[in-house]
Amino acid sequence: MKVKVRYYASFRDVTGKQEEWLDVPEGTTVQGIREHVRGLYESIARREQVLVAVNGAFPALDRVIEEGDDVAFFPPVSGG
Amino acid sequence: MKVKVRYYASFRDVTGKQEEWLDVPEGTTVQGIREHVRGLYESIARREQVLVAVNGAFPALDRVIEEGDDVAFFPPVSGG
Amino acid sequence: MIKIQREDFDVGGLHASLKTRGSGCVVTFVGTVRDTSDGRPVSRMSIEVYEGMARAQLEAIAGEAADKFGVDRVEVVHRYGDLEVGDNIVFIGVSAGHRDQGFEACRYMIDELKKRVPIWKREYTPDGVVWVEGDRREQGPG
Amino acid sequence: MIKIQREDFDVGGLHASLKTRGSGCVVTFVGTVRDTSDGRPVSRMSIEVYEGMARAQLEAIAGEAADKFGVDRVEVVHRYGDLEVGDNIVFIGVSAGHRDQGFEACRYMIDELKKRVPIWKREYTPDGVVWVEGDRREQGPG
Repeated sequence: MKVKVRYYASFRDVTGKQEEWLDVPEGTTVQGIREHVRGLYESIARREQVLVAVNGAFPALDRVIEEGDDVAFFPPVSGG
Repeated sequence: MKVKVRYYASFRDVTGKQEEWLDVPEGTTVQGIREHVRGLYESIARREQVLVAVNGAFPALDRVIEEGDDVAFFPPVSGG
Repeated sequence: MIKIQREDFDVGGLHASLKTRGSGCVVTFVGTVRDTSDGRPVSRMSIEVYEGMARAQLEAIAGEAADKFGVDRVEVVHRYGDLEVGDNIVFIGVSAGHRDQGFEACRYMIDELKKRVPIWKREYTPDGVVWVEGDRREQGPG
Repeated sequence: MIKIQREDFDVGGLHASLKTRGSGCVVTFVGTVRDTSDGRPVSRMSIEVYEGMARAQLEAIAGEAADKFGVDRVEVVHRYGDLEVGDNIVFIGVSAGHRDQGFEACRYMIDELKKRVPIWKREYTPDGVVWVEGDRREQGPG
């Protein structure tokens, strides 16, 4: 299954990408796709906090990713 | 000793006066002048809280009133 | 700056004057005339102030806020006279490095103002004109 | 209303739009660009936002503040793009019947914003350009 993921802030810098398509098995969870991305980028793997949003919300880590989901990876936020 | 006292808010209404001169003995304290005023006005005597300011501050009750002091009587404040 | 005045104040202008290059935030409290008070309708209000003492107390409170919370600037304006529903009554504004300081200082100032600054509200209600005293209402002579 | 925009905002206008006849107070927090950050000088800042999600999160936070504290109105504006020292970053404003509600709701909203709204600052310092991430600073590529 192909899933489009986007990277924000320093994660865009360290991946060198704004977005990319990942090929993951059906049934992959949020936790699973995070491990997948940690496996691709050493500088993300090193981070204590890697936030994953799905469709604009922070999902449970055992939520299953569906085809068409909008997945985003980013570091802790610093607005305000 | 003559001391000028002023009344604010509802105390001006119940005394019918903005200010008046009181004749009190030398050595009268803040507590003493408050008792004096309570003796003059029954509606002030009935009040739980009668605030007394001297020269723009809230003095200790045992502070001695001096000639020329600016003494004010008023109910609890309600600004803001 | 401490001001006690009859005229309305300009929130945007006060806000701008609070900022410094070292401040990370500006926190403000504005009190306004509500159309009810303790469940009774209020049509308008008048405010009396013992001006000299009010100014001295507000200056003391501003100094305490600066000492306790390390704020950068403080602006206080309190109005007196006749006010309508929706009108501004008081502006309390502080600038500070961080939001903890800003919120705590602003809250401290309005809390102290309500305890010890000699200002009194009189509300016009269907039952007559009512002095507001501390947290209680006392029926006035009309 | 929730706004995410490049342009500055008008504090006085936002303030006026928060008022209702039933409100007794308006409490606002404005975050501004400081000239230092963790003791390092900052010359300017740029702000990145994941806009769709930021809007959804801010709307959720505004709804939570209304539910928890019973506020009358809420206004939030967050800027993005390039900002100079002293510029406004964010406006959080609430109107409420009483000051407890007003202060608590305003504080809740800025605290939640800083935890969960996907917005990031990048500070320009003598050591280079630094991403601000949560409470920590991470050295960026330049």
